[in-house]
Amino acid sequence: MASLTPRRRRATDWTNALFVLPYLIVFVAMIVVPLAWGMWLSTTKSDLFGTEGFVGLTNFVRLFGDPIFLQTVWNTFYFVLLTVPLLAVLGLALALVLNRQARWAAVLRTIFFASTVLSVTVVTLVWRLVFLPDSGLLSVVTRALGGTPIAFLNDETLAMPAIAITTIWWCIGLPMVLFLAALQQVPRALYEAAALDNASRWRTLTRITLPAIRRTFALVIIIEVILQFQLFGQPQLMTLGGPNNATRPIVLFIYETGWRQWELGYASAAAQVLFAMILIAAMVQYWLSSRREAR
Amino acid sequence: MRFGRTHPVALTLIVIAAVLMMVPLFWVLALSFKANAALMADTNSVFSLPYTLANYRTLFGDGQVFRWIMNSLIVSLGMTAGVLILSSLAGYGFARLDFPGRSVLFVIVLLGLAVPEQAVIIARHQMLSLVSMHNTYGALILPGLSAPFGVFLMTQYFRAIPRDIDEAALLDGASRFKIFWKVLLPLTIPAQATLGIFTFLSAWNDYWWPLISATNKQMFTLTVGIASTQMNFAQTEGLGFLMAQAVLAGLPILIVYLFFQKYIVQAVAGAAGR
Amino acid sequence: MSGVVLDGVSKRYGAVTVIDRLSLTIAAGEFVVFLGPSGCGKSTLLRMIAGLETVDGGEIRIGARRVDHLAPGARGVAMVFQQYALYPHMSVRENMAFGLRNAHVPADEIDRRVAAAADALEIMPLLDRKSTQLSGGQQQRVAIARAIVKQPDLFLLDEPLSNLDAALRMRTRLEIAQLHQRLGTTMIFVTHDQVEAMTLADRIVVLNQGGIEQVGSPMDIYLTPRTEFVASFVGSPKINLLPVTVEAAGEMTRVRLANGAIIDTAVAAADLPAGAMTLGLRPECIRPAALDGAPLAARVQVVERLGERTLLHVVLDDGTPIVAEDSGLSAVRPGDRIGLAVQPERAHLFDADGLGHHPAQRG
Amino acid sequence: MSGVVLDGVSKRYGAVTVIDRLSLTIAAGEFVVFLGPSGCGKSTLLRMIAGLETVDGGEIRIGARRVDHLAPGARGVAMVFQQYALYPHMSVRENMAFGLRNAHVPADEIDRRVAAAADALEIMPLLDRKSTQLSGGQQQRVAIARAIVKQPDLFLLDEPLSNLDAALRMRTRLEIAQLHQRLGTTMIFVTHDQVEAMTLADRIVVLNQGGIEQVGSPMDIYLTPRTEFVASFVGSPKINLLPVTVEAAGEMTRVRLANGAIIDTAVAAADLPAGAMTLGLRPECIRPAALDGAPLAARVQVVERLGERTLLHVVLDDGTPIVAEDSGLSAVRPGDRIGLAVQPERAHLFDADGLGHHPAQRG
Amino acid sequence: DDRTTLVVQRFFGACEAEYGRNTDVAAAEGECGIMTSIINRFEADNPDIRVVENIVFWPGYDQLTAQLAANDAPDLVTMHGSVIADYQARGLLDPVGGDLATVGITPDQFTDAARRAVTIDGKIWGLPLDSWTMLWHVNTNLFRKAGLMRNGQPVLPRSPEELLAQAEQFERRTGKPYLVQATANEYASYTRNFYTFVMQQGVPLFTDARHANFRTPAAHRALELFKQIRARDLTTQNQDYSAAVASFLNGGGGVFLVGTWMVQDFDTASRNPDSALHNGYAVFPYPQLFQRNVTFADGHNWVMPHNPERTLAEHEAVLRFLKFFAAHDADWARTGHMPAFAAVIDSPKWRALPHRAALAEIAHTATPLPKQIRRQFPIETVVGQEAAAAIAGNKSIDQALADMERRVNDILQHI
Ligand SMILES: Nc1ncnc2c1ncn2[C@@H]1O[C@H](COP(=O)(O)OP(=O)(O)OP(=O)(O)O)[C@@H](O)[C@H]1O
Ligand SMILES: Nc1ncnc2c1ncn2[C@@H]1O[C@H](COP(=O)(O)OP(=O)(O)OP(=O)(O)O)[C@@H](O)[C@H]1O
Ligand SMILES: [Mg+2]
Ligand SMILES: [Mg+2]
Repeated sequence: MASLTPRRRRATDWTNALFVLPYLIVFVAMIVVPLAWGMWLSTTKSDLFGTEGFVGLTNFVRLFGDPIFLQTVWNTFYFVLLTVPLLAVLGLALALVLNRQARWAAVLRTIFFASTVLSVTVVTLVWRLVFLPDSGLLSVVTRALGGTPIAFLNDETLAMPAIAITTIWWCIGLPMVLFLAALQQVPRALYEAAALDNASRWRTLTRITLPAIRRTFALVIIIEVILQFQLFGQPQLMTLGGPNNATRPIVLFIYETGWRQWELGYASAAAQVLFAMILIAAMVQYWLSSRREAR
Repeated sequence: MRFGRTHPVALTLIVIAAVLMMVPLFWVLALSFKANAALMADTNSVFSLPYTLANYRTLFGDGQVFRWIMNSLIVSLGMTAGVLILSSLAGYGFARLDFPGRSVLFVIVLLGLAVPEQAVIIARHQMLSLVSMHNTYGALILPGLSAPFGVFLMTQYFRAIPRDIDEAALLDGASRFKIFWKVLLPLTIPAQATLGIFTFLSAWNDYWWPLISATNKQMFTLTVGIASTQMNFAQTEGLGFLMAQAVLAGLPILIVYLFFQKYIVQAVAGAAGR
Repeated sequence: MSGVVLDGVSKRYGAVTVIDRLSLTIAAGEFVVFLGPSGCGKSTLLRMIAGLETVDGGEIRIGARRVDHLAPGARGVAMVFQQYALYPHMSVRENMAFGLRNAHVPADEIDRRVAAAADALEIMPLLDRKSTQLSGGQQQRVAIARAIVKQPDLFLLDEPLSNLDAALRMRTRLEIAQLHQRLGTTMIFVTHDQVEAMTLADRIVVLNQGGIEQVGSPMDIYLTPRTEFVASFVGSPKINLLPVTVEAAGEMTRVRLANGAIIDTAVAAADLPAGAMTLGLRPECIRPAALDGAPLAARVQVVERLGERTLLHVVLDDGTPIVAEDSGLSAVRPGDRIGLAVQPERAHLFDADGLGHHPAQRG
Repeated sequence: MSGVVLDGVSKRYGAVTVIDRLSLTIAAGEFVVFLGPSGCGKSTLLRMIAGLETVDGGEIRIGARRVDHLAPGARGVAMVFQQYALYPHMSVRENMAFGLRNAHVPADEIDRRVAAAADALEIMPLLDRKSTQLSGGQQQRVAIARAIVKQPDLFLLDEPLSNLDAALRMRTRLEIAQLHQRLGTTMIFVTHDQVEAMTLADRIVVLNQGGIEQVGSPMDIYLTPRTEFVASFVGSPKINLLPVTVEAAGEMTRVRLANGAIIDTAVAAADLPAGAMTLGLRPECIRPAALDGAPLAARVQVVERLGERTLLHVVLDDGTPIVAEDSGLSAVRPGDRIGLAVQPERAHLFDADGLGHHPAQRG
Repeated sequence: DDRTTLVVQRFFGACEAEYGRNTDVAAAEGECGIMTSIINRFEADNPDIRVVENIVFWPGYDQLTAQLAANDAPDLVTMHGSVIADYQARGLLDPVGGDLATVGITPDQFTDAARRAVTIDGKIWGLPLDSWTMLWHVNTNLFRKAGLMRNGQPVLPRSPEELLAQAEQFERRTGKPYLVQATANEYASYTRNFYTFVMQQGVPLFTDARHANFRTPAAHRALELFKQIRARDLTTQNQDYSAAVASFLNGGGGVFLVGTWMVQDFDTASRNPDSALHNGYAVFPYPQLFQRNVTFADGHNWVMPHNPERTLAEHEAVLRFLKFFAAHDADWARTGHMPAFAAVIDSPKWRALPHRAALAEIAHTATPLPKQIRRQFPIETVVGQEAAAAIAGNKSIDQALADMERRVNDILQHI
């Protein structure tokens, strides 16, 4: 724009940045700097009380030769695959049905949100009681129905799905609320037009609602990917990563190496790998959604 | 609106789901009214009388709980307020204003989303040790303020507001801050409420950071405080007490949620016009 | 093709009653125009027929079916929204095709209909734009086209031409008229434009404050307005309303203005209630005349040239403002003192209740 | 109160050029109307002046200041948006007061202005409603009121009356005209309504496809359209355009229609280029006449009664359609065969380039 | 307040409501109650000292580590014997042996197990509170039914074969599993069983401070035994800790393998007429199934984190506190844990406590891992995981032992 005097324009622009500045300061102080610190740590041999020396990429080489770590990577991915799509879809479904002023909807919304308020300790405790084959709720029901109770948490193949169910029960509130907020932004007139266009519920959903909230859909997926990649408390408290490491996620690995084994450098390296994985997953998702938007 | 009626199948499914959702919740509640000894012998005794208030009495008998609740409230509310302010400002900046390096900065903030707590927590701990900030509310709140989620959410939300509303305000001579504050912010109330709930919740339930930052028991938050009162085998020997603690810890969030939820669904639709 | 029956329908927003027990029967294939001041409830009524607003009382039938409990999509109506309500994320073509796809119309049939409607509304070159990339008038045309392609039993159009320029408006109006003739679809059309109402309507429904003032053919409405409200609402420029007293009543009524001037009307004196009256004179039946011999004398204040005719804003000696009409090339100038001639066979009288009394209709 | 100068301004959306190096000078206190077909760029131009669209080339001055780098709020303009753009979460009163608060107008002054504007636009009873609870016309009036209270140097109004009924439209138009007279504010007004354009404008700017076709007073535009486009765009019903050949050119031009009929015009023959021409005749200068002696004979197809006048849609023997005008109480009926009389002093000729040639202006 | 402040950080939970003001140590019950009462008592007896009691969630090492990293060390901390070496090696603890000697507490007064737990490089790094081991908790009612009682005493196995035989007899006669074990969400007991029965075969678990020695026939035999028990359905399965406790309390099996801390609870149950354990509870050290009579043990200790800023007055307060606790070791032993002082074990008062006489020999048989092995906590987890995998049949025993050794060595190599 030739007509714009450059000096003036820059002055305006810099003041615009004032809006993001407060956040950026905190962001740099609490994320960028610590992340860089962590990256540096990952190239050292350290514990919490000091650094013994620089070791280059040794920690990373060790990680990729560590079968336990590799297993945690797979476990984490598996868990994300189990939970994220379900959380997004169920959250959306709940939001769609409960997006109305009626009293019953408010009550149901509260019910679906209520589990979110519990801390991970309580959630896992309750679900352990549910899954317990000996006297748990499921086993009581199964026996009443004449079946043999299944030891979900002691079964290598069922433990992770059981943790996934627990997690979905626990976390469904957030995606629901996010979708609810997004649905508020869809102009009512569009639904009216669609109703007159005789659009079925399904088509209204796919052609009106989803396009209108697709940014939130991407947001929910990204957020959930990020959250679920950081799975920690549930397996720590429900299975201790077992049986046979089947539910050990990366963060538990990081925790154990860092805080229990005092191998801070090694734990930092694992944290960097986790960061890279989340980054890639989130970016792929972001890229997919923004590409769709561009079209 | 007539055509908004809920499909009976959907309604049935959702009611069933709600019941399933509630079973464990009721269980928690029921357990909290059982004597620990009875539960130790058999957790299924929860289904039968007698019930007792003993666990709650024990809970409040320990006067510390109130201090921890205060701490948790201060930290959670402080963090919620901070996050709402910072995220709204930044979200508006990223969504509506132009400044050099905007898109690069936004992408960097987005990358920040991917940073797991584990990758930064040690460095944060050491940084705050350097400035001797541990065992202060500031140290408990500060890391939570940096979460990029709020910025991301608010940016998305601001972007979805029709631009001609800004334009009208521009012509009304409103400053950028005024447009933000008076015109757009009221339209983001559903997102504010969502973010508020989310932030409060994660602050309230956060365990790991307060555990290592607030090591003085005067500064314990409720989660850390409650955990500290537990014996090694609390889940066996004090199951009812544990559940009473869970109920106590969960109630404030539920109240916060109930307060916010009406703003999520009742707010003015962001899009102008009927 | 179905008629519409409204039977005592009401609508309230909170405490405000917007539509009050309104009844109306529209014959199948009829073209009805709702006319009424802003905020009188036209859109609300249309939206109730479409099923977009709940009905707080009364019932609605389309064809033989009672519809007030049916979903909008099940009523077989198409609507053009006052604020367009285009799907922002769809192209113009998709906007138009959406309803047809939902009805499982075959793809080639969809293409044909879309092309035909786009052609008629001159939006062919815009078909692949997003609807957010259109000008106001273009959006409005897309909204009309979207309704047209559906070939419904009943068309509801809410001020569908308000953002079009005169020429396009005329063409579109013609297009709608032809559509109506060709398909025989029942149409309900909200407009504030007289010309539109006059040219399109089989019948005009004049609404006021949630109720019906008059239903009738355009000429009925114009020539024999049931009430003072209708008379003053229909007609542009507005009818001149002058307080009068009934002077001597022969067979026809003779009235006296406030300033003493006597005017003869063609209103039968017989069925006229006693008391003060209001005389209604449309501008086009007040013409400038030679000063002497004219019943009224006035001073010209503003001369409004509209091209093919000229409006004269004048005041009588006692300050009463009147609008009169002259031909397009009028020689009258502001400040002139002129006489005014009145066509008695076009004068209306309104009694104290606002009810109109009109000259016997010709032929 | 400031004039506006547009100097070669351009605007592109991607590859599409919407405004193409347009220059225009508007004097301080002038009332200018932009007229042009839908999608020609009227709104875009207005938004560029307001600062809501970036300028891709050229410059804009308001008063003495160059403004194209200024923020919209700094330009001292008020605008009525085509789609209103009311603040959905504010009441009507807050919507109106918002701009004034920003300008630190004292509270009582705000109240006064809001009350005055609300009164003028008849939205007093709505002041405490949310803007989402209004009818279309009510919203539009709020949008106007919101602009009025600001008492800016420059008013930009984008089809501000499109959703108002005739009577209200007239009153609001008058309100705007009085405002203009009282304050002397410069006003730019987009409309597609002739009557509005004619009655309000000091000058009309006719736009077409991002450029200016003609700038002139309303009567100029109506009586001496510079191009065939202007002639056909301005005037409702549309001007009749007939291909003719110049027959014998005395001092005035005489032309021959395709069907051989001869028509005399008052266009000076001297400066007329040779070749085929188009004859432009507005409906109101074609009147029914006795069959014998009339230059044209035609069959009536449609009789359109508009109240104070009647439009006759007729076809000549060779099928050429023509619109003629008769008085409101015309006795002509569809199917009649009638003669048509033409006023020669109102006939226009357009050459092959579309440029107009007009009768010498009277007086 | 000019009192000296003593910051004491501990686990064992909080019980302010019940014992917040109690100074009558004898009246207190349970770990938390006794601990709280002793500390209250100390404060009452030492008005010039203000004790700040920082209670942390079990086991509290994450928090302690963070505190030490932030130079915010408490004065005294409860610490497992198995963990002391980690902190000691990093110079994070101060030795207390010399100080203790000045108040008359010398290492020779400790039991063997307690002394070994706090001695590194000849120095004493803490005051032992107790030792604890896993025990053989027996439901004698069921044993009687199974015909495994002789002279009013349960018959305990003396070899793996006997164990299996008795277990099968038990199972046949009662229809219930012989063993009750917490195997779900629980690895520690796997590790302890494994350590104990390898140790009983006289095979060292570690060849030196950096090398585990798990690929041995002895290790194989230890796992094989438990694999057999499980394979023959002689144990409860898929119970977590709580379920196992409940199960044993309800007469769900003959022998519950759990630690010293449950003695008190089960003894209480045995006095309750409604309980399945009514008059039917006995407890013993782990039976000797192989050559040597040893049991893996650990213990709780008070240690003093290094803090250069600690004043003399504070140091003195620490000493008084430790001395006071040493004097109350007998009270602490009512928790069920083994006393740390040999004199207490020999005292009639302790022997008079329920079942203690049968447990006294533990004072000699209890054996912690060698002190030079650091990172015992994570190692315990690894060993438990792999043992569990082998016993459950997820892996072959040899594979599990190989993985175990590799993983433990990996930890030890990278210290
Ligand atoms: N975002 C956009 N991208 C591409 N083309 C656009 C965009 N916005 C507007 N246009 C086009 O620019 C042209 C001018 O638009 P503008 O809104 O100025 O028309 P207008 O003269 O106001 O028409 P109307 O009378 O219908 O409101 C139109 O043809 C329109 O389709
Ligand atoms: N949500 C609402 N709450 C309260 N009043 C409302 C609401 N919506 C509309 N109204 C009122 O109902 C009346 C009828 O509105 P409606 O939109 O039907 O008017 P209309 O005849 O279409 O007017 P216009 O010609 O201006 O579009 C108006 O006075 C309006 O203010
Ligand atoms: Mg309307
Ligand atoms: Mg426009």
